[in-house]
Amino acid sequence: MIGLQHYLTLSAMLFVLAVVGIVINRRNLILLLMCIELMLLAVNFNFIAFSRHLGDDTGQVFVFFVLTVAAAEAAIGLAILVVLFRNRKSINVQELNTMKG
Amino acid sequence: MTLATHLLSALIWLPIAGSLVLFLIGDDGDAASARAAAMRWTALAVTIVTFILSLGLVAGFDAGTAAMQFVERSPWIETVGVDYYLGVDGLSVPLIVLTTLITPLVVVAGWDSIKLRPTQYFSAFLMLEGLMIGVFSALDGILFYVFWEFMLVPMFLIIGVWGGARRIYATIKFFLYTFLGSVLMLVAFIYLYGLVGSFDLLEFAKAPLALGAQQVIFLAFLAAFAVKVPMWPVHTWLPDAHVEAPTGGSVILAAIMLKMGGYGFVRLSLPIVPDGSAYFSTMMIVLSLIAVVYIGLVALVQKDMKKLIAYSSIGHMGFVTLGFFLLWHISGESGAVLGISGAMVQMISHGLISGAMFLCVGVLYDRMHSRQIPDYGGVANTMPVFAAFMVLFAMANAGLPGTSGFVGEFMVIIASFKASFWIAFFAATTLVLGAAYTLWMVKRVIYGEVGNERVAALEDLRRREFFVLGIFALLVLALGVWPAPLVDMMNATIEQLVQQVALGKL
Amino acid sequence: MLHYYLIIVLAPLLAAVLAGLFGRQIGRVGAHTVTILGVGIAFVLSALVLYQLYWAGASPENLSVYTWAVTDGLRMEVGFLVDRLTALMMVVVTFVSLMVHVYTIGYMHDDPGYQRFFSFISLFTFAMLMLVMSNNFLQLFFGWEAVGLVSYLLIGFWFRKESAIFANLKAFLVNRVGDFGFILGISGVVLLTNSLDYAEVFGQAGTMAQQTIEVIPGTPWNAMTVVCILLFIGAMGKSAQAPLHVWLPDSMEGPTPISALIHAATMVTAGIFMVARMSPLYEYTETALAVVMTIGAITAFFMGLLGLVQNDIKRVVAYSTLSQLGYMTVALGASAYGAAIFHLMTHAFFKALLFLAAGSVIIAMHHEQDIRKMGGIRQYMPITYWTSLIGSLALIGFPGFSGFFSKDLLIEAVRESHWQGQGAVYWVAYLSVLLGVFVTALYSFRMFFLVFHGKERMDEETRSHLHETPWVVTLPLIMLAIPSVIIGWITVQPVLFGDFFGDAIVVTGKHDVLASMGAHWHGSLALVTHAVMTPVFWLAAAGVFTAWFLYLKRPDLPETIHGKFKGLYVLLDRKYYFDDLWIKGFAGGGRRLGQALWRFGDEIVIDGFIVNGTANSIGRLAAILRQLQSGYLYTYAFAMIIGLTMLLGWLIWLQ
Amino acid sequence: MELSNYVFAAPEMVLTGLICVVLIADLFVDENNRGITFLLALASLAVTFIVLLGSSPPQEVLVFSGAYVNDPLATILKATAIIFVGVVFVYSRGYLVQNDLHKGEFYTLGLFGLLGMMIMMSANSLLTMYLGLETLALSQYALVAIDRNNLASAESAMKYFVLGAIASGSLLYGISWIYGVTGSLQFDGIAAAIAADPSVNGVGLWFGLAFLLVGIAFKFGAVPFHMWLPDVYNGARSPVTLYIASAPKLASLALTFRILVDGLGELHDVWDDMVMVIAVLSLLIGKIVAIAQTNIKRMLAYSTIGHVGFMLLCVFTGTEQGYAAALFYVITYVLTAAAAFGIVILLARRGFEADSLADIKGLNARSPWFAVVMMFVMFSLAGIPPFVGFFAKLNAITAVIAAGYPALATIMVVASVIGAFFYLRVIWYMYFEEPEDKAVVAPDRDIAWLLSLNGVAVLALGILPGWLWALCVAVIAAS
Amino acid sequence: MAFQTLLFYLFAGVLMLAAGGVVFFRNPVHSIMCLVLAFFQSALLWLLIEAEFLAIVLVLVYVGAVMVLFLFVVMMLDINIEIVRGGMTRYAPLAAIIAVVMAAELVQVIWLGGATSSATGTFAAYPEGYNNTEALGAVLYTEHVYAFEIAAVILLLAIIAAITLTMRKRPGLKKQDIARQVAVNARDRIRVVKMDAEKRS
Repeated sequence: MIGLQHYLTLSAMLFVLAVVGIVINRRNLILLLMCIELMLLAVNFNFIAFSRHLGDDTGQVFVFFVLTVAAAEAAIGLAILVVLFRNRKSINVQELNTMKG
Repeated sequence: MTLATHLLSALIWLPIAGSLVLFLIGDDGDAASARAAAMRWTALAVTIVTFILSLGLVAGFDAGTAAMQFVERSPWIETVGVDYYLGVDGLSVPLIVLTTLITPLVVVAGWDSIKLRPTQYFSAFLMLEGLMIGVFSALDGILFYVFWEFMLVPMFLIIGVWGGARRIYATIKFFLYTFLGSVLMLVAFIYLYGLVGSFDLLEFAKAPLALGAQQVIFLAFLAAFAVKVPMWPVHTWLPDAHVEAPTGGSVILAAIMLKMGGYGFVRLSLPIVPDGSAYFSTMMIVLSLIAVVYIGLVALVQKDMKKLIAYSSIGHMGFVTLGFFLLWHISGESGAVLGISGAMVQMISHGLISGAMFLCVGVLYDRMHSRQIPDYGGVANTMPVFAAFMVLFAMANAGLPGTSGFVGEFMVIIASFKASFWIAFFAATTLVLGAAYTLWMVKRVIYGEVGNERVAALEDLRRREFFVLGIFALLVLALGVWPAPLVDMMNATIEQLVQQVALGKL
Repeated sequence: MLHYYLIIVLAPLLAAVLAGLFGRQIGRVGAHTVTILGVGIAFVLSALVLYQLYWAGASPENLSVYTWAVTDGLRMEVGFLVDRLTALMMVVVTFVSLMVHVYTIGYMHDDPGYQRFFSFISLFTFAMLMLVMSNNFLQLFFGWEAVGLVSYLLIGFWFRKESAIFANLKAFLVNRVGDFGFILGISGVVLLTNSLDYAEVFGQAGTMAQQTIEVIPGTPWNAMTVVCILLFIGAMGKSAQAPLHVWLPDSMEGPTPISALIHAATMVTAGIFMVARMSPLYEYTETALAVVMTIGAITAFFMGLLGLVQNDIKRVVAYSTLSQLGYMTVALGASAYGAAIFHLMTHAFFKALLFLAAGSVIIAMHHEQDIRKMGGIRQYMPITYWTSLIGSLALIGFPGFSGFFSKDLLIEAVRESHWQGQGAVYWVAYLSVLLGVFVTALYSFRMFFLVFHGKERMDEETRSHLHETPWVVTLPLIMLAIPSVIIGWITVQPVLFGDFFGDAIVVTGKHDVLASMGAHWHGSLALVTHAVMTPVFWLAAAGVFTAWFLYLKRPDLPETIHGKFKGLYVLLDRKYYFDDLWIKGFAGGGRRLGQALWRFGDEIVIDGFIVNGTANSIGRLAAILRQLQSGYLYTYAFAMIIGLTMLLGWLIWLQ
Repeated sequence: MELSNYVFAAPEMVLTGLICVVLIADLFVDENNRGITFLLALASLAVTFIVLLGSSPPQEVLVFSGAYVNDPLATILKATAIIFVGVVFVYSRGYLVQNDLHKGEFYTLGLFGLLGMMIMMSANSLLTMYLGLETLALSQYALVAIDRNNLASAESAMKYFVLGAIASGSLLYGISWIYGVTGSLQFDGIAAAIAADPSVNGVGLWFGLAFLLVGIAFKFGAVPFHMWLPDVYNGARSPVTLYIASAPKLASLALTFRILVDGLGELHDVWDDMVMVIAVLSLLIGKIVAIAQTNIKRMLAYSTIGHVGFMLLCVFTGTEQGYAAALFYVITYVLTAAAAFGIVILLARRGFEADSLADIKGLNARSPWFAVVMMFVMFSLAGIPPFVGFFAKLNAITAVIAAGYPALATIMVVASVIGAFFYLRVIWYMYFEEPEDKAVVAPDRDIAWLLSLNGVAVLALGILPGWLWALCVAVIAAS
Repeated sequence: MAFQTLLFYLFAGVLMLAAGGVVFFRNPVHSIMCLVLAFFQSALLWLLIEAEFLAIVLVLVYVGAVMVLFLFVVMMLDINIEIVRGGMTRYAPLAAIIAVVMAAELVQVIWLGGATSSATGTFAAYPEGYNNTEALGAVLYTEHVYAFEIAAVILLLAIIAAITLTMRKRPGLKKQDIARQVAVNARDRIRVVKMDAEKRS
């Protein structure tokens, strides 16, 4: 019987995967943004699962807002990405270390 | 709002106000300009007025009682229970007068030897004076701490801006050393505040404390005061600071700032944590004796005059701490008071002597821009008058009877013999060591054939320098020939202190 | 009388201040007039005081001048205790000082530091008077150190001379070593009596003797013994007893009048005076007396020996001073305080005389001091010759001269002091004083002959100018010669056996050797006539003869003797290596230790390791930690994730 | 939906409206008189301020069905935030003009950020809190990158964005758990749920708590979630750094108070240890690594981390005294930091970011007065009396000791001694060294006056801290 | 309900694979495609538990808008795949460990929390005639109106920010200013020059 735990576990796995993706990825920044999207997806899973479990719609409303904000975030993130690319014809994570120490 | 009732405030804020005025007006970067001269005169006027006011303190002081006098109290930060609380007793008054007395002389000493931003220089000293008087008269923990801590700032600048080659190392070392010490004191204050509910130092002294707490608090205080005094082994900032500081800075540092450590011991450590002090008294005595012997030997081999005097200062302050902590080792009915008053006298007299010694070095430095003993020799040939002063102060530094240097040492040695033969034995080595390093320096600097053509070219004291050193000489002799007034002023307070401490809190 | 005393003390001080601070204004004549006036007044009044006390039978006075400080029930005062002992010292001091003042006019005639010199010696007179007139330990210590200061200043008077400024530093420091003990002694007194006042302290002497001090924990020592020995250490410093004697010979670097005044007549006797003054305490502790006696004996004999190998005219006299001081100390040890003081007095006169005579010779020789470069001076300087002859005879104790009475009776007293037991101390003391007589005679006349007789070894140029010195020089010689001759005759009776000192000196029962000697005392004349029977006389004679034989009859012998006893000679020449002990041993050792403590203790351990070490390690830590801030996004993210994981783990597994 | 909602939420509403006005107005002004936008921005701030004072009830009021709380805490934080955003604008203008960055967007985004802060300050539900946080964060990302031709800015913006996204991701994850466990998003609801059923207070709740802490710590810039801070401070143009370094700290404090105290106050003895560890780490790492810095902005960034440690330790105590101390600390810190960055901006010139330590050498010779101001600031940050920083630390330490952690207090003071070193180094450079560039410091009158006022306030508030402290205590008591 | 269970595992499996693809594919375009797939799977999973509205929104907003935006950017920046080629950071192993630890923690909480744990439970079916969209809509504009307004602000903010950062005025770009063209009058264009008809003699 599929229950709350299955959904939570699913979201947990997604979350961990997203985290791993952020940490180990040496490739382009876009991938980071996508991992973040994954993370938010995991969150949404949680919310919906809990909301359904509690029989309380607030959780789903929250998801609605998360989606909104995520969209905005993505927009700004990509904008910054573009700016960065214009400044240094690359979006390689490894070249992103002019400031350190 | 009469002067009589607010004398202490006047003493504190007059110099500070003067300092602000000087700073805000500033000078045009030209030490010779009329504007700079006007600033100098202002500074001198302020300090002299302060001195005259402080005489009022002496005049109005009732030596018969141990109670606080000239008390001023008004709430400052009600929400935290911090008051603007001033008052003096027999321990503070002499130190305050010492301060107000030394500062004008320092101003005169720096009169035209300071070329760089003179006005800021004098401004810093005025600030310093006010703050030091504040420390000696504050009876509220936070007020005390504010003066105590902020005092570092002008001195930091004085050493850093007008200092010698390694001034930055020296001044930062000085600042951090002392800062580290005093923050621990602050923690202790706050802890006590938790018990008492106010920062009133006198309340602290009344608060009951378990031995464990007392020990910890004592150590916290020790961190602050031992560094200031300074006691071995936390003394190493002093030689550097002294060597790098400008003459005036060294004088203030040696003459007054070091005294704050001693003052802290009698004002805070002994009354607030008597049993803690008792517990650590043996350690304190040992450290003091190490300071006397070890530092004496170290002073012997110094090549730099200022460093030598700095080390001798550490040695002499060793006597002060020794005198303070004999109390618990004296079986007989009398002796404790002798030790403490001896230590107090030692503080005052060391203030005068070390100040004078540093001024002497300053006189030479202004002419030859060297503090190295080997650069000199046979100065007496070209500067007989100076030589006379130098020898006098050297003798005073060696504790010759008839000079103030003797009084404190004599009392402390006698008291320490009452405690134990060996304490007295090691304490008395200062007779030999003190004479050795001081007079050996005199021999190499003052006596002998003219060392080199630069020495041959030296000119003797100018009137200004003669005036300053003369005043010091008179005071040193006067205090040596007749210390009674000073001693009487402190007796009542010290006796009361000793009773209170002997009683303990357990 | 207080006013008298104040004048006595302050007149020289005032003179000193005037001559010192206003030397330029009042000029040379002014300087010496003022000071001589001051000391003169002091002398006259002292004489008056002595007269009052002895002949007019006034009673001793104990006056307080002012309270120096009072704290913890301890009164520290300045005051005068004037009894016959004091008065005697006052007269001696002021008289010799006066003579020296006069003499100085001539001696320092063309010295730039003329005024300074007069100021110093007057200051010295003041200090010495404070010392002897004191009625408490504080003031005693004041005078004690003050004379030390002045001697420091005067030895280093010619501060261009490296040797001089070395000598004065040495003198002061060695004295300080003595004072180190002295102040401990005073502290001990305060510990036991809680008072500094002679009267009170002596009053409690009995109880003091009952108490004990544990210098070494667990072994209680008699408090009185400890205190007295500590005080005596002070005396050893001032009175140059071995091993603290090393400063005295070097102090001859100072001008001769100083040698006469300070390092022969007065200051060096301060120690003797002090012990005599403390007799009420010493009487309670035979141990301390034994120590005193031994030290004195050693000094008396061995320092005399050193006199034999010296060639500097003043150093010869200096060593004789050392040995004479040894004599006095021995007498103290034998509780023959009277004898000690008596010898002190006579010695003051003839030793001052000898010094001034030597000085006179030095002047004539244009400041040449090596006796090997002298000889046959007698016909050029008759007065000096005769006066120094008198001095020498007095020194060796030739019957009839002042030295004879004092020394002869002193030795007698030592011999009588059986209470010391027939033990080693007794014999060491007795033999050394006895043999000391021979040695004294030998070196005194060795010098005498080498200087005044024999062939003239000085160069032609010097000899051509050789002539008697001016009256300001010779007058004091004569003035001092007179007492050197007669003082013994007239004073031996009262001083030694006539209870001159009264209560000033306390001697208890069996210690009182003088009393026992007094039993068979038949007056000065009898003593002189009996002298021929005593070994003392013959030893002295032998000494003189030996000197004559070696240095006039067979001047070649000394060399061969040196050759024979090389080792002994070197030993004597190196002064038993005491200087090396002090200078190389203690001074050098102290410096090396200081260097080590500074370089290692302060600079390496405390500053380098602890202070800057901490600072640097924090700095290094910072440098390391900042590496974490790699600049790479994934590092940052990783840090966050680790943090998150930690928090989770903590919550889930630790809570 | 009744009107009272909008009455109590008036400040946010008004500000939103005014932002739109500024936006539109900005379209019609050209490069040369951007001053108008600037003035409009200031004006809207003023208006908002007045409205705020007008619409602040003495005790707490919940509106928007519990999503919005209006209480004294919110009011004082908002007031301070508004003031300092204004200060930032004033300090920044000259610099922006000099560096061709004087766009209307700077102000607009600044105002949006302020709106975000205000939303956070009076958020009473996790939802509102999250949205406010995002508003603030997004506008900050944009602000950091506002200099489009500057690589460093873009890079730091990217880092800030990614890390910020991760942080808010984990915050959300935590929120979801809290919601799932307690079934409520409102702080009072959460507290009630926990109080009602002890079994709720279990691993699940703590699990959410941990994720929330990550979000909070990140906002504050506490170790180990501080990595973004130095790079962003360093990479952003000075005015932006000033903006980020000042007002948002107030919002972070609001975030902390609302979530940890209002919401999860019951769990104090669960989160206090974690907060303590985070705080002590921040304290030490911040103070120590700052020593190794040669760039003022970077150094101040690390010093910020250190101060954050102090604030969190105040929160850690869990006592009202501690909360008041934290409030006092953050307010005074913002005051001081504003002055510090103000000086950095002041010294910068066209195309020259005066942010390396060498650039302040001999400032005393160039401009004694501003040297003094900087000295005040540095001593205040170092905690030397009688500057305000000292009393902030004093209150913090007092609270910690009162809560029974004297050892912790010792760590705090020792850390501040270590920190003193690099503040002293700034003073040493200003006073003991000779200037490298002799260029005279000639700022516009407005910034000169405001900066002087700011510096004097650092001293004055230190001499008379009583009223502010009393205010903080009262506010905490009333909220 | 075995069928649902089957579907759940199917969708979940695909979802995880897609997510893994997002992380591990080298070509960003492939990653994006995987992400799209992942979103679709999620939508399906949400449908399984009757959250239709959000499922739809996810597909519309995300797949429809955000993902397209991603693709657009990727294309626009035409990133050279070769440059960004390259494996994992040197943290990879450590990261793996961390991942394992974190997963362990999550499982600990979710599965081993015990019966009291709030993570256990099932989804009660909605009552008859329940409309997810309607329900959400009902609260969205009443209870959560404040949040809704903020969301609006955020979107506005995002627009402004994006424009600020990316919009560039190219210098030297020739533009037509109608207002000025209209406002022009003859005098500005032609000047009538008066000349003598013939030469003066």
